[in-house]
Amino acid sequence: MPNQSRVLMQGNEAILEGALAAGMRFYAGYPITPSTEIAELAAERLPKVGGRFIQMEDEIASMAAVVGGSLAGVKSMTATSGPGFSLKQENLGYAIHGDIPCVVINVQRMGPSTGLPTSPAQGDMQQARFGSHGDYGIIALTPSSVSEAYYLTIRAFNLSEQFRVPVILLTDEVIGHMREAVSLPDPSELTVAERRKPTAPKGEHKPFAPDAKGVPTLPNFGDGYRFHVTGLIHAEDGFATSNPKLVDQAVRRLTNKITDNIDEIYEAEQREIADADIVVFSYGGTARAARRAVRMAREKGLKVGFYRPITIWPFHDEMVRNAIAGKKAVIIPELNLGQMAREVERVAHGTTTVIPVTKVTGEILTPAEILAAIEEVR
Amino acid sequence: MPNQSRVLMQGNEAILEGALAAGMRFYAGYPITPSTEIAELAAERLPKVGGRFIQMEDEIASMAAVVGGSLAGVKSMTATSGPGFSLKQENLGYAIHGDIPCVVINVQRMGPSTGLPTSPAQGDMQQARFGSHGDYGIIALTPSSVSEAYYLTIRAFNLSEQFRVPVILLTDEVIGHMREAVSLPDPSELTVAERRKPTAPKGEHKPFAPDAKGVPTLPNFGDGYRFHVTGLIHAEDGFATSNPKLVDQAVRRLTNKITDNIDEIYEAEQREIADADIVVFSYGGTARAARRAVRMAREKGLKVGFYRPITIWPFHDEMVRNAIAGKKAVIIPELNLGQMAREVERVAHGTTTVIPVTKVTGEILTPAEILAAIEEVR
Amino acid sequence: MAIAGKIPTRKYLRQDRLPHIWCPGCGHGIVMQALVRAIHNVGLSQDKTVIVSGIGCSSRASGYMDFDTIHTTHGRALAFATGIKMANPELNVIVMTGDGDASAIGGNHLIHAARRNIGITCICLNNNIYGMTSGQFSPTTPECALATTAPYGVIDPSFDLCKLVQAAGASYVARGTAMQARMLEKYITNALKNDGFSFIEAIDQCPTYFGRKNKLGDAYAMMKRQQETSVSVSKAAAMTPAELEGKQVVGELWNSPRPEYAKSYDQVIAKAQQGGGR
Amino acid sequence: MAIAGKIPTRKYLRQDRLPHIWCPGCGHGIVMQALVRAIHNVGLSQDKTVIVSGIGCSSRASGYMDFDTIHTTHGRALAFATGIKMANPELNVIVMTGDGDASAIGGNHLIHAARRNIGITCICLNNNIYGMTSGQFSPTTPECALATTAPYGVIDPSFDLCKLVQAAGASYVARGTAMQARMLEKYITNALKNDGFSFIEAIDQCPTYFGRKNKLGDAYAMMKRQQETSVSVSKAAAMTPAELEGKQVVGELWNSPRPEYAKSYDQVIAKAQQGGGR
Amino acid sequence: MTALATERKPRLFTVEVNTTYCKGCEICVQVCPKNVLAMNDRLKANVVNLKDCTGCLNCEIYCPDFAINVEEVEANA
Amino acid sequence: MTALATERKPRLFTVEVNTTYCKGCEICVQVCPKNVLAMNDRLKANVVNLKDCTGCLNCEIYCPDFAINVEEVEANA
Amino acid sequence: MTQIMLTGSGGQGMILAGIILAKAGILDGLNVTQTQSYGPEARGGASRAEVILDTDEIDFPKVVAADVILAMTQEAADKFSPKLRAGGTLIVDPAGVHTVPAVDGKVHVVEITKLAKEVTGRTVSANIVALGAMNQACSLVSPAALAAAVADSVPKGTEAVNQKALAAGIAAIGA
Amino acid sequence: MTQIMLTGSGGQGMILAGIILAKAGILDGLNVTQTQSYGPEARGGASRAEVILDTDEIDFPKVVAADVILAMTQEAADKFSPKLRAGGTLIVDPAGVHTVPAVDGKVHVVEITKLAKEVTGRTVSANIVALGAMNQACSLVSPAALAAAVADSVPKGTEAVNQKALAAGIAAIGA
Ligand SMILES: Cc1ncc(C[n+]2csc(CCOP(=O)(O)OP(=O)(O)O)c2C)c(N)n1
Ligand SMILES: Cc1ncc(C[n+]2csc(CCOP(=O)(O)OP(=O)(O)O)c2C)c(N)n1
Ligand code: SF4
Ligand code: SF4
Ligand code: SF4
Ligand code: SF4
Ligand code: SF4
Ligand code: SF4
Ligand SMILES: [Mg+2]
Ligand SMILES: [Mg+2]
Repeated sequence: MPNQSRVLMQGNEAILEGALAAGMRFYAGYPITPSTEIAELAAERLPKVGGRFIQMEDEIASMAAVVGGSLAGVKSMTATSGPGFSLKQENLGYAIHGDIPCVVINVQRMGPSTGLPTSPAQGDMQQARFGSHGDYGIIALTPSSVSEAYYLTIRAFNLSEQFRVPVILLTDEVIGHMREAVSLPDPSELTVAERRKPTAPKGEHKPFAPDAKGVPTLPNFGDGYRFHVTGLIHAEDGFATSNPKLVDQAVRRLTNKITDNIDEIYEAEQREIADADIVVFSYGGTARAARRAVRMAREKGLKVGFYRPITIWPFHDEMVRNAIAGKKAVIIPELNLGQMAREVERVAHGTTTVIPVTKVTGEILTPAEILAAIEEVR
Repeated sequence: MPNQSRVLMQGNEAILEGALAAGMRFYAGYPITPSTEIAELAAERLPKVGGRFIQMEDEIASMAAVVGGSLAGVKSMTATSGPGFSLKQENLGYAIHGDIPCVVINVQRMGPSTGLPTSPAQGDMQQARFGSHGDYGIIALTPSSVSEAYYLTIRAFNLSEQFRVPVILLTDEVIGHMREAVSLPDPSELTVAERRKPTAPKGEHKPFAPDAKGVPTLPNFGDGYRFHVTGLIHAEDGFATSNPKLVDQAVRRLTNKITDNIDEIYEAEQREIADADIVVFSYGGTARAARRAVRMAREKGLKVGFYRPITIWPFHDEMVRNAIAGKKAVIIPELNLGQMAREVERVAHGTTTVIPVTKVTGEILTPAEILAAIEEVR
Repeated sequence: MAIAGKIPTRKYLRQDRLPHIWCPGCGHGIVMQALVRAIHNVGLSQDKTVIVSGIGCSSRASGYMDFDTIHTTHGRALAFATGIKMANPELNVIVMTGDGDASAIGGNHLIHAARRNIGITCICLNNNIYGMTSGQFSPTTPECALATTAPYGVIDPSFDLCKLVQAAGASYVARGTAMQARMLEKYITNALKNDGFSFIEAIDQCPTYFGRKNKLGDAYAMMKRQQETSVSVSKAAAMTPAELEGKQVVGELWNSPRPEYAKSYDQVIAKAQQGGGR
Repeated sequence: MAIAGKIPTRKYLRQDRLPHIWCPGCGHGIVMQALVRAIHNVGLSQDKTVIVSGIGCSSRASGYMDFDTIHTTHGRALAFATGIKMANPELNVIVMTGDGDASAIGGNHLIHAARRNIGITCICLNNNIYGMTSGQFSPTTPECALATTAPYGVIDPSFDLCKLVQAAGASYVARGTAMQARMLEKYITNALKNDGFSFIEAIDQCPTYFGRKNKLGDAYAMMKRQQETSVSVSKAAAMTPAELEGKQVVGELWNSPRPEYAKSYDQVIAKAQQGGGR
Repeated sequence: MTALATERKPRLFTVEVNTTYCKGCEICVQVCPKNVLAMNDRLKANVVNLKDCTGCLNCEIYCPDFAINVEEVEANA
Repeated sequence: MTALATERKPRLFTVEVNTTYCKGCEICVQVCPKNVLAMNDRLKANVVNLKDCTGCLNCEIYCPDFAINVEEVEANA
Repeated sequence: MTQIMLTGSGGQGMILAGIILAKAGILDGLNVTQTQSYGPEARGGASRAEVILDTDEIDFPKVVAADVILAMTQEAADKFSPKLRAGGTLIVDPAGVHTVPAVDGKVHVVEITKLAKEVTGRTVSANIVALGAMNQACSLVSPAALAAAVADSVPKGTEAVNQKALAAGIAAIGA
Repeated sequence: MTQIMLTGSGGQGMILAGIILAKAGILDGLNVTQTQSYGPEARGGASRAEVILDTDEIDFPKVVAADVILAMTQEAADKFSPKLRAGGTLIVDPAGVHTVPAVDGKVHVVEITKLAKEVTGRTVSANIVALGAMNQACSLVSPAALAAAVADSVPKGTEAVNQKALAAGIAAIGA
């Protein structure tokens, strides 16, 4: 086709293409609707660029293999949906605890349990933050368009390498299966972050000694550093410790490396907040309907603003509070029973009324439904 | 020993004895520190009372077997800790979605990942609520003494049967491994709830039609009702549906049956809140240190109250808000990075200052540390 | 008038749930009917029999059968079934599973159920593909076949499930194909009679994904082909590995009763109640 | 002066991590040494070899060995190892696992790694017990033995891991005991030379839990006993199943090279780059 | 069968296709040894040659959709 | 070995026990064919009969704690 | 903004038709979204593709009030025709739709399947015939863009036959 | 409230001793808690049991300032003696503790292991000897309760020998 720069792509396809552009060369997965196209495309495209695809026996093994691939020095990813995301939690926690970069795509479908496999939902929002045991920090990004799915996947890999943390691309069936025009950039225009390698001589490298940002450097297995990785709480040398001070440092660092760098990690779209009485706070596929509703409201002369977190974890308490404090209400439409609304309520500190607009019928929220909620405020 | 009524028991032992007293007759588990004694005692005690114990191949299978056992009509349970709790999440979600009564013990150890297996922690508090994908309600109870571990385990079974929901006993290594005197009641003194059986004739029984409380009745497999259970979203007849109205009903009911009955489910210990300037809000093993700190503070003439949620999920927004609103501060000591503090902050609505006291060194919080936090308020 | 030997299969089905969701020509219906016929042969009570399935096209079978039925999570049917059998050993427990369900994500439960020899009859509807998710290869997809996740042909060696399950400890193991539905019925009948873990691999066809992708023709053509590549146990005994390449051995492959697990537990109860142990 | 044939094992250990945490007399140290000796025999580069382990006493081995090492989650070592090998096939990947780690929670990864014949050498330190968690029975605990979760004796039939792994597709399978440490070294050496999935079951002793609970005497007594109940492959061939009851067959049980999985994937890459597929 | 006869009487059968269940896979057509069945233009199985039916039950057993029911007609009905 | 001798010279060995590593399991004592080792009262292995050592390496190979190191003494050292 | 629904049953190529239309929209420099709805099962049943074409940024990617609906089956016609906006266009294939639902708008009855069979010998090109008819009736995208999008999307070797199908659809509506 | 620590190495039975003491406390009608600390590994290393006896409700179950510490090994003595409150009692077994740490309180050096060996022929009863000595030195529980608790806790058939060990411990401190 002549107009090469704009290509029709499905969300799942954009994710895979974004991953390839970010340098992903190892994919381990297990099929599950509605994420399966990502695996299928990985199987087709990876060997063409010299990468490798493996279909593992289950999601637990997929997550494990991704961690292994990453330690072997290859940017690695997996994709799944609800039930598979639940299964990955233990090894996802391992990756977090071991500061191991990787990207996990969750194309959300409706739960709980097997749920409605082909229906859109946003029900894994809190699970993305708290699904594994113990305390940790994590990054989760949420695209609202196919094009954004492409770019956020690249960003997911970049953040993952920069902060040595698994990054969740928490998308949904709406985005995953929608087709839109994506303007594919020239690879040279992309910013692709690479893993920071140690500079210390081999004998002296401390594999978990943080830099100023709290992030250690990471050699590849095979580079000759002969380091140790464990799921036990470990000191900077990588070996298990129960020294209370070192334990405290180790555990807090996992959260602090995210929260301390939140301004670098966090992204949100804000529209017409300044003069607004009401803010519609929405993310992912639902944000499309919300943005339309906001336009419709503005057309009706209502002063409504729009806040769309693109990074949903970490949650930027301060920025959100600034955006909503003193407003008449903040309306939070989402395809779940108010999971994002909990967070907004938490940071609102009573400075505004938090109105969840929830939908769990297996269908998406419509602009009309959101507009109705807007109009109901007073 | 003469004084039969008071027996020295370990927390894990009290849990198992409580379970037996509640009628638990099937245990499926996989060993993991610091919960293992529960399995070991189950293996020894169950056959003596005609019950059955099975050591499954892993935690996923254990959770599955417990659901199977429950459907076969036997009160069933499993016990685990962090990594195992993560693995159980998918099938726990299945049990929730299928309204299947069962009890899951999580004796928390320090995470994330393998963490510090023998150290106490309270890091799975949010996971207990949000660990599985999709939207649901759940009940989690947290004992602060060995004796309470006994009685709460019975209560866990009772609530589980009454509301047809898995109940999590979220305890910790402190309680699990501590020994205290437990006054064992005469079995006749105990309230033991039994599953509500259908009264409709076999052909007409709708296995997921809610009663006034939102809870369906449940025959045993083998009773002749020939009903169907599925992880797909299902109508009241138990069969998969994608009818938006029915889907909405089905999904909301899972949460509503908990939140609508919160006053029946919720328990908290409150001491000297009325005149207090400061409330110490604490749960589980940590509450022991907190209660001591509150006494010490009172001895010093400080007006400090004590709030201990025994039911930690559902979270009783209103009761907590009433207890803390207008206080100078609410102090929340916990062995994690502020997971309970998030909830309190959410419901505080800015009416008080929320002060988390977190500890993740692998050690428990001491009364002195909590007292110091109390004294620091102004 | 009923034909002599004709089995009233409809009685065992939830007819209000039909037509089922399976594609035209899908072999799962044929295997399900063979199971129903076997249940009738053995005379299992509909009220005392539980059908357990995992997730997959095949696993949807439970919803169509008029028993207590449970459609569990992907790969875990045998673990749920183990709980049912242990909690109430009086129940007849039958598991219906797919090749993906049983041998990919569920492989561990399969070998452990076999090892314990727990009283469950497990029927694996092996169509060599993940049907439900639209055609990815499974651990039983033949090498070189095409699948959506193997666009260049499968390089993964495929499991001989019967061999695996036998090595793990099952006491009854048989393999049949949809085209040999009457034999399948016989194997399942014998399996249901075995007090222990019985495994039946029922090779059937997914014309929609496996057939189409690999240009194998319509459902009947696929069935014929499966029959043609089948070799009976007795014939196979006289064949070399090279001759057996690309063929599957059908028939009763292993039948060696040993103590059923839930019954063995009765002895634990007896011992405990006599004050033994520790 | 080095004794002829003496292997400088210390070079392969992280001596600053010693003494290790294993109990007095625990067999894991003996097996670990056998592995180190085999690595030396084959001449694997310390910089290009990765040791992967799961969780368990046995799985603590990785921390003591001077290579790139990863102590993963319980049961998943082979899945992590598969990722490492696939992402960089140049690395030598060795998995150290326990009987619980490999065959209880990790059973599925074991059979799938074997099926794929991926280039990993897997050493299972089989002490017939969950040592780390203080003595629960494992899938390899012999029937009737006592364990903390089997106070009335184990009723679970135990796995023949070598048989299972062979049925699943491994290309090299051997069994040895700690008492036969030099043979074990030889098997591991051959396993490391096999380009594919190699499995070595190393039977060793947990005097602390398995030994004490079952009154088997001290470490050496346990080792002796394991040796005494061992039968070589050649001898076993002439024995009846009844005679083999309670014995384990030691030696090289299976050695049948076939294409290594990561190498097979090279052909996928070649095909894809030549524009094949779909 | 109510009538016992020493002489082989021709047996009669009914073959009923439930068109709500039938998905048109053609398996019944192909497994019928007597060409009793054929597909109609609505892609459903159709009985076209009932008289040749031997009551072998192939069509019923192999129909994946439980769409076929074969019964014997009483000889003296 | 530097010296080649046609006649069998008695070979000499050193057997060194690292007492920090030794956990007193007694395996070395039991696998030594020459009773070179014995346990001392601190429950550590001790060399009590070095002269009989044949350098068979059993003790080193079977010590689970990497506590033993056997070396040969140069004949002419 | 133009909102289009292509409805029929699984296997009739409605999704591919939607993709082709979306691609044509891109060639015309429009913003496009294409979505589809699944039933609870992946297999069988009704199939629906939706396409939105707009010169502006497209917020909501689903059809709220359809400008054009193509219905290949009765079930689809009955289920989706209420979504047609007043004055919109309903195109039905009489091979599947026996009773045309009453709508407040234009109705074209086009022998889509029959034409496909006639022109290409196979009914699988019906979706391409339909595209030609729809575009001719409603001028959704430029004819050149549509032809190019068809060429880009159909299996290699079937380009010519599909252009014939497209032309047949266009001709069925006439100028 | 009385806070007691029993410290030694794994296998010396400190936890069992703590349990016995706690049981005796119950027999005396006291409130009790008994806890223990593990190292990062389940095996080997130091072992510590803590017991609190109180007439009141016991909030915090861990020892903050010990009234009594029993130390069976040097490592334990060095590590835990700083926990002794001023005026508390430290009881050490010279078999394991070669250098008695300086404490602000009473110190009893009791040949616990030696006595156990002498009286029972086996060192495993050292923990019972220690209990006798501790209780005689500090009057933690009633002698009758302690004797009953020992009887209730030791393996069947070893009751007599353990009562001897207990008596030996008591005698070692004297009246
Ligand atoms: C945990 C989890 N992972 C993945 C899936 C997606 N999934 C559903 S069915 C299936 C494969 C089914 O294949 P098989 O068991 O062979 O059944 P078939 O559909 O071929 O009959 C998969 C991967 C799921 N539902 N749950
Ligand atoms: C998911 C999970 N479940 C359970 C455990 C607890 N656990 C740790 S090691 C182990 C058993 C180890 O047995 P084995 O592999 O035989 O090793 P050994 O200690 O005997 O050498 C168990 C059950 C865990 N760490 N993680
Ligand atoms: S996709 Fe395949 S397995 Fe599934 S119903 Fe269709 S034919 Fe059967
Ligand atoms: S518990 Fe057993 S396996 Fe673990 S270190 Fe001790 S002896 Fe070895
Ligand atoms: S076999 Fe059944 S579904 Fe197939 S065509 Fe015949 S009647 Fe119809
Ligand atoms: S019963 Fe036999 S002969 Fe009669 S229609 Fe069916 S297949 Fe044909
Ligand atoms: S074998 Fe090793 S650890 Fe055991 S006693 Fe001898 S030197 Fe010590
Ligand atoms: S080398 Fe052989 S002879 Fe010498 S001490 Fe060791 S075991 Fe004994
Ligand atoms: Mg299949
Ligand atoms: Mg073991």
